[in-house]
Amino acid sequence: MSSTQKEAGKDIVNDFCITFATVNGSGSQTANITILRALFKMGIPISGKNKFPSNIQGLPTWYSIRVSKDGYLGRLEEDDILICMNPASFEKDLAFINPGGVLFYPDDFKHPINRDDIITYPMPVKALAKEADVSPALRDYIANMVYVGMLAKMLGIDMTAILEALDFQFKGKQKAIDSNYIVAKSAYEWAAANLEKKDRYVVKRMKPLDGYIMTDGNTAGALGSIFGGVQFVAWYPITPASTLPEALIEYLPQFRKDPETGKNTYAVVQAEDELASIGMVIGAGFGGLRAMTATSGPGLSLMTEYAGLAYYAEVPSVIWDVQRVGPSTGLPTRTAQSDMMMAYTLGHGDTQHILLIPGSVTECFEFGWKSFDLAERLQTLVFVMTDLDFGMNQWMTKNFEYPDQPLDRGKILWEADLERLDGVWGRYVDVDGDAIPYRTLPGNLDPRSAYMARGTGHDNHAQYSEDPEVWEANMDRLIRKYNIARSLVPGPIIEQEGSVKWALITYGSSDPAVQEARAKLKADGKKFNYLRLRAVPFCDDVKNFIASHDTVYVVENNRDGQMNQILQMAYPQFAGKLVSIAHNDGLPLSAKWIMRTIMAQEAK
Amino acid sequence: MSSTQKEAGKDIVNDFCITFATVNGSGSQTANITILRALFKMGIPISGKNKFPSNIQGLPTWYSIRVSKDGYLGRLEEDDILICMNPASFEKDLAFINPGGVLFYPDDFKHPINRDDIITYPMPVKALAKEADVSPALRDYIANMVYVGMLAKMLGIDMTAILEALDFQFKGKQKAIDSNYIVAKSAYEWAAANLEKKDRYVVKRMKPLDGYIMTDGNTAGALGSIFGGVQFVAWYPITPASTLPEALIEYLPQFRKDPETGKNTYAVVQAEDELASIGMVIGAGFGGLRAMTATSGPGLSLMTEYAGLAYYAEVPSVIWDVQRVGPSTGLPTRTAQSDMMMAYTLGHGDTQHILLIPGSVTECFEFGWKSFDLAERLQTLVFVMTDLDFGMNQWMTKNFEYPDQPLDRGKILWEADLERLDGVWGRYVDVDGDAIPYRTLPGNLDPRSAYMARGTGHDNHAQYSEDPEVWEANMDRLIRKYNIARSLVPGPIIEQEGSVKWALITYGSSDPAVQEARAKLKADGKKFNYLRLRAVPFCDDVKNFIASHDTVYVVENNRDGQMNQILQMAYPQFAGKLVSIAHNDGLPLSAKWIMRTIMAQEAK
Amino acid sequence: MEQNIPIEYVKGDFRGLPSTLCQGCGHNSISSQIISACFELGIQPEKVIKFSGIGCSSKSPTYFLSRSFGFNGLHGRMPSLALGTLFADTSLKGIGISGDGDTASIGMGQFKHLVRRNMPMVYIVENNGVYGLTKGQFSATAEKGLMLKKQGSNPYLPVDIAMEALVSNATFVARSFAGDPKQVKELIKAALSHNGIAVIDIISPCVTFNNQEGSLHSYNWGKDREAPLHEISFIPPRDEIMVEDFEEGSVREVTMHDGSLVILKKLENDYDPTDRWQALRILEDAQRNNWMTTGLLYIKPDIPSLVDMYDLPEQPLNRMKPNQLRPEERVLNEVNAMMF
Amino acid sequence: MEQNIPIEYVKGDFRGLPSTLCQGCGHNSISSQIISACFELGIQPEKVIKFSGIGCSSKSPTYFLSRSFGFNGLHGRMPSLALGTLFADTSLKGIGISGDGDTASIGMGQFKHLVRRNMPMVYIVENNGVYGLTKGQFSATAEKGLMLKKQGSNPYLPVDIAMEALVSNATFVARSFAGDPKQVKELIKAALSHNGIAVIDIISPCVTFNNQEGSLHSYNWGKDREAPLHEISFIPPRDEIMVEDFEEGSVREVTMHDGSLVILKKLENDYDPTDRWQALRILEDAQRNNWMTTGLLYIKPDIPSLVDMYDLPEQPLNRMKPNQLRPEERVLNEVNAMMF
Ligand SMILES: Cc1ncc(C[n+]2csc(CCOP(=O)(O)OP(=O)(O)O)c2C)c(N)n1
Ligand SMILES: Cc1ncc(C[n+]2csc(CCOP(=O)(O)OP(=O)(O)O)c2C)c(N)n1
Ligand code: SF4
Ligand code: SF4
Ligand SMILES: [Mg+2]
Ligand SMILES: [Mg+2]
Repeated sequence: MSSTQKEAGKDIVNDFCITFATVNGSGSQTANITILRALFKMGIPISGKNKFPSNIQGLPTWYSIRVSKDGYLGRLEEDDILICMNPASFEKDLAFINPGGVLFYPDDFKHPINRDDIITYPMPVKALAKEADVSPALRDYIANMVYVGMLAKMLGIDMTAILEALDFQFKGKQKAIDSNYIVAKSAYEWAAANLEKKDRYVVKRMKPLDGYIMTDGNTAGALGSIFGGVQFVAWYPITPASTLPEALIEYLPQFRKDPETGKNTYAVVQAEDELASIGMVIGAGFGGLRAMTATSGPGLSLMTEYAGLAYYAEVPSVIWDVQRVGPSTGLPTRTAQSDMMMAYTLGHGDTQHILLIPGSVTECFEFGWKSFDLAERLQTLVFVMTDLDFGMNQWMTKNFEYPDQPLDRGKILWEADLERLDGVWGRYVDVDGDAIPYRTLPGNLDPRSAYMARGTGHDNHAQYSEDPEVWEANMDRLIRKYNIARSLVPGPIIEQEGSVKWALITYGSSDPAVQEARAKLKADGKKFNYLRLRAVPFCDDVKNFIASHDTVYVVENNRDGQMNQILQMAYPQFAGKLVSIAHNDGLPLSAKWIMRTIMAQEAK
Repeated sequence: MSSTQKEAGKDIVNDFCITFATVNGSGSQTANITILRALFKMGIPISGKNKFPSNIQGLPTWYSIRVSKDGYLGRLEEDDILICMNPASFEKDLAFINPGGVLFYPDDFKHPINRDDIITYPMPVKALAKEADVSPALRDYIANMVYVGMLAKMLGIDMTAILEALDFQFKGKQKAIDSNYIVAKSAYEWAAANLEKKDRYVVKRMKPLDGYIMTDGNTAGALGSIFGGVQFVAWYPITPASTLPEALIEYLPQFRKDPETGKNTYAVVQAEDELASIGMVIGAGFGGLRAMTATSGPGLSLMTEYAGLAYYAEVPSVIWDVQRVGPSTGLPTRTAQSDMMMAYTLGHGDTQHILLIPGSVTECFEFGWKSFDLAERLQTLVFVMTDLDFGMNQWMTKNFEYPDQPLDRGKILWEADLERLDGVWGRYVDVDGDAIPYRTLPGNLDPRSAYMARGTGHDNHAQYSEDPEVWEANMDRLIRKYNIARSLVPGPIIEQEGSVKWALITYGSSDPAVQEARAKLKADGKKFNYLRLRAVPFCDDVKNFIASHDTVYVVENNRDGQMNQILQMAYPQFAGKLVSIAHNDGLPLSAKWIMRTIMAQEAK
Repeated sequence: MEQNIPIEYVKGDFRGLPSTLCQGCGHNSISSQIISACFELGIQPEKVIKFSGIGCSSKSPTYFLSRSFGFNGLHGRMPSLALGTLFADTSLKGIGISGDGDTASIGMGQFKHLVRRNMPMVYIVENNGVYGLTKGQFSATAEKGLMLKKQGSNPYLPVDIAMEALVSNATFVARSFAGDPKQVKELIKAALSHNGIAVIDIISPCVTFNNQEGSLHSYNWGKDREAPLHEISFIPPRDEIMVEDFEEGSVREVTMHDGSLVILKKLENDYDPTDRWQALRILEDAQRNNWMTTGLLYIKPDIPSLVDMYDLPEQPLNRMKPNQLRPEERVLNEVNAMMF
Repeated sequence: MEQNIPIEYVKGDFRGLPSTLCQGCGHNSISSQIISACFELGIQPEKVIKFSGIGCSSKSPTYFLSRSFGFNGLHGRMPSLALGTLFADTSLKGIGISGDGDTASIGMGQFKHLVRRNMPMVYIVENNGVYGLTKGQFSATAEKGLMLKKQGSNPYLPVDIAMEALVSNATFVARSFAGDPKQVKELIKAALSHNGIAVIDIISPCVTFNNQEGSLHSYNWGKDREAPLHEISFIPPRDEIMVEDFEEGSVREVTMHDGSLVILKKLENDYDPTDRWQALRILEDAQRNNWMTTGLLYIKPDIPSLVDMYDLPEQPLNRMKPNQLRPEERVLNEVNAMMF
């Protein structure tokens, strides 16, 4: 355990947090990710989190790399090593360094350092950057390579790994690689010559992270969608979702030309707003395309009415909600899991939607393709609920796995099918008793294929109807369909400790912190069984799990304990044993906070 | 009890349902309301419900008048007397007549009457209408007066009461009154001369309904808002809400000229859509006006994002949701209580709104003014949740009562206040410990008054902030404010039977049917305590009420039992004893359905 | 339409369910002309797809072309729905039906952006200056000063849908009048041949709420004030062209993308519908003089449509097979290798 | 502003918080000109109120006029917010700041309807052809063919905000360039005197995402291609007018609603900004020729504004006393008597 390792005197190996405090728009991202990649290349589990302001240039921004030999990827609340490049945040940032921690800072900083319990390394940033043989315009930009080299030296990061990282970053462009590497290298050497290591933090190569890759959730979601056969994307830019469609724009042309004709098998449209992007997507879904959009809270708000239409007219489509902090514009560059209740019930009248909740970046890929199968099978919207933490941060994650099931296009009748049925069909007839009707698609040339989709009351043949019984029967079928979904959506991941009476439930990006908290609580002698939700609605496993415990803590990153509420509504008989462990301040949950809060609850 | 009275042979006095089946756009509304008014004038409790199609002309439409000496105003499922003027719906309509019931129909109808358990009265509609001395264009229109006269004769409605009703309808315009009355009168006389009364339904004068008026909820809401000092209205037409702003347009010029200058103390703007109407209203609320809009489900969906902004920026405004059947466009001319959950949480991120739920038309008036006091006191949105049944149907209801409290404008600082405070204030500072901050209004000329409202993270002085602690503290204050609201919103109406272990909870327009069901169940020996919710969030009375019963049925007019869900989330400890009694087919709940469903539950 | 097996249709193949709109409603006569236009063109009804928003106008797609798919969407947001659907099979002809409230009030944004994208479809606005279905409130095309029961007087200048379309670079803009069925029909035919957005703003009186004497959207006003720019005839590509039938210089021809011809017979002055500039001007004149100028206001037949820009295969996207949609496992291995 | 006690202001009274926008962003120079314009006019800062949507541009109201109230609203939906707020106290001058994405993409509908209503306020679009705050996607004013990193090439024709305003019957329409501070300032001054909607479309380069050589919203392009229609000066009502200072025939004056004068000094040709027709035409020419025509394109000073139509008292609505807002009990008795 890391706590034991932090004993005085001993080296702290592969178990700490490095934070880079810089100014946004200053190009530090390249430097930070270079370090991240180099560490990953050395076989050390890492995660990288960017805490950035909602502007483009000139404000404080922080990048934290967690180095964890045990593979914990959640957020740490304090820093062990701070590389502070920003005078504006210097004073505040200093306070976050753990005692015994380390501060790197440019040697021209005038600020007093009011901590005597940390180790400090001044860096000759200006001088080394000036030495570099680059155009003055780029000088500031690659000044950041100074701290890369210094850190490499002081921590023991291989310069070969740094080089590999730069090579990847600059896609093999030798000139860029060289000019960056040279600076890093000269800083490395300067440190070797001038600095004495006084701190205890070191990195050591571990066995290679085979089977793991490094990426972010939005890229993973985009790629998963591509392997899910996405055909139509409509989107409107919004942080933190934009990089998902942008990844689609990048990768679709590479992977999705028609093998025979070389033409595109997809279309991506940047809409004028989210009212339009959702409309386009639902149109395409109705047309028989695998259609998707990606947005965040404000955009989701604007999709409310169309979501209700899709629910009632039974149109398949996929909506990614890369959640950020609301209500309202809120904190656009901070993370939360606070649209859960909203997405679940999005629309007026009685609605219930299907939510898929990836719990890792590789699951973003998996649910990227699965969401289409579910949407088309169930003829309804599927919301993939991820967040900024997954979507925009760098994670080591398991390799993407090729889909283990063929595309499921659901119940579609083409000309030949109608021929076979003698044209006897009705758009909303429950033929199979599973509450899922058949649909035809525009372009079907059988004269009996057409129907008029509508958000107004309709009968089994999609004809306009205001008949009370018709209305109610249809709405009741939709409930039955939703119940069928329970057995089709990804079930929970359950980890049992045996006959323990306490349990934890969580989901999505809160999983890493909960996993860590659980392991540490266990080490402290408190065992918890564990369930990670992967979808709403819930299957019986969830019910049975709750039923078999006395107290179930539902841990999530929002204010109101929204998943806890959804569980309460689903299982009123057990509502009394569910305890909400929820908070949101824009940052991912930390294991420390979870442990603290659960212990406080237990003490009650 | 009515059931005892329906014994064979005896007259059935003032206790039955009359339904008029006509074609919409045919002007039958005047005739139907004339009967309604005449009965009311005779002191007989009545309610009138219009079941109309979502088109303008030519489709079947039904108007039902419930006559109830006991004052039950809920919907009856069957008709006792049917006046069928529409050949298109004739056959279906016939089936709804109770055995022993009555059918009036034009004598030129060719349809076979396949019932021998009802009494039938053919009416010489064409002949009598032709006799009337009116222009041919109006002839069809006033043909409806034939059934007015016939019915008056056969039931015993005073022709003086009919005349009074016509006088009111035509605002004293003698020519219109006469031409209608003459037709009714001649039909009356024809019936007297030609028909023998074979049925048992009669009306008898009761003591005058002093203290009662007859109106609809949208008119009441508009008038209540006017007495609440509404200053700004933005709206977009939508059934069944439109008649509320239209009543404002009608009455504001009459009642709200500035006494001194004779100028308008209000402005009404028809917006281009609901995205705009809510924006305008929130702008006006921020500006310090009592601002409101009225809409229904689809419009509410479009208001989602602005609602979140108002919640977070703490802007007071009032939104009337006159609910209709969703999801989606659904059944625009049918009633439901199915936006409850949505309104409660409207917006992305963590939001909670205040809902006022009038349980009668006179309460629509009361909450019309109260909503502004609450919105301004709490600096937040207040949703008044009514529905088509209240909003567009005619009800007898208690007189509107003059507000018993002065206008509460909440915490506003003008120039003099800032002077007194030496300019020391902050928009979101919780000075009084009640989580409600002070606000200044645009136009305040003190240089220290201004602030920038925003939906982005802000500190106590409304300055942009991304600080995690600032964010969380502010969001937590909003919860505290919401808790303060519990004691300010109208509390529930509770009726106890003593130490009974079963209870009913309902709200809004489901109240009349629940009241009736409760009385009838009691007569059958099953007593229920009773609570009518008038607001969300709930005060302790609600909690204590639930706590003190074993089984609590939550009765409502939607599919998913939305209020039941809200109660489950509020009181997870009692979630197990809440039983949802919910359904929606577009019609108001009937006492019969409620009784049947509760008895089935009890039998479980 | 090229691949159609030539079938002989009867008019009934293009009919819809009985209308539930008011008797005399302008929208009903437009429905009839859509039926006639499609029948006369011999379009396979299955090759047409209908879209609408919400309103009396938006109900009308139920009343024509029962053999065509359709989607009756949300108020003001049919454009996005249509755009998405039409990508599913770009061989389909889209017909959007909207109202003036639907397009010019709540739908302004989506309408303008659909036009700007040059989405290939026919977009008909059944323009009555009023909200019919919600019983007679002002729409954004209602003229300033119009008085309506319960609403008072309209304080705003009207939106001119044709002008809006022009400014958004529409490639086909026409105005017509429900009381001029022949013109409506020919315009619809031409629009159906246009490869791009074809906006037809049709004044379509609401007999129940806005047909009073002097109202700019009434039958009377239209009958008095309609000023057609030309007599328009549409000649499909398969028909033999007999321009000689027309007197020299008396007509102007426009060749459509699919080879069909639009023949514009001069009335008073020669009007050049390929000059956006003139079109804006004729509309400004109409506004100033209270004329209802009708006809083909503007056309630019050779601009690539939105769909043209996407390099899509001929095979409709919605008929693609799984192997066309999911890359092979090999590709995923490459992807994994790239992720670092 | 008439009732202002004459106070001597210093420029600092009009400043805002330090900008957090990129160095060199066009939006910052517009903020400076707003500060200067208000300072030079001697407007009481408390008499101004600021509105914006969401975007880099929409952030900027924080960076000027700290002593004015403001509301930073929702993306694309500032117009409705402003409209509602301004009814609270109609003596306030509203300044709305929007971006091209904010106005022409998501905000198209609200923008057009605000203009159509002739809502009295200044509406500035800080137009950079790109979404700045979300890091460089195409906005609806981006030119066709523009290439942006990660986005590829823009397939659509741009929205011309000034043309949109004109077609919606705006009563004051101008275009300017952030690189021409003097013109920006004079236009803002004139706009602040206009009783109606005053739309100023200001090309405001985004140095981070759309300032590449040849981009229609870059500084270079603006510097090369700006073609001012006139030299504009604003003369407030209290100043003595010295038109004699100008050479006979070399200027055109426009008298504003509040008595101030806008002086347009002829450059090449005389341009008449009271003719909507000419304005549309000059914009069409600019589009065809790739010019950035700047200046006061159109003005109609004497049309009643939206607020004028409401017959409101001088006392601001938000200062009304309870007895002005709640009718007496007697009135309710009458109401009850009416309900039958
Ligand atoms: C979001 C939303 N708001 C309001 C409505 C109510 N509504 C239905 S139709 C309509 C207006 C229709 O007017 P128009 O488009 O001109 O069609 P018309 O009935 O005149 O043909 C409105 C406001 C709605 N359906 N959805
Ligand atoms: C409903 C909604 N969708 C998307 C966003 C994300 N968003 C923020 S700013 C912006 C674009 C801003 O572009 P523009 O208005 O041109 O302003 P600029 O930053 O270029 O000045 C977008 C799409 C949002 N805030 N709200
Ligand atoms: S109300 Fe008007 S628009 Fe609607 S169907 Fe009747 S005539 Fe047509
Ligand atoms: S990103 Fe562009 S628009 Fe935004 S502040 Fe920077 S330069 Fe200005
Ligand atoms: Mg209309
Ligand atoms: Mg921009």
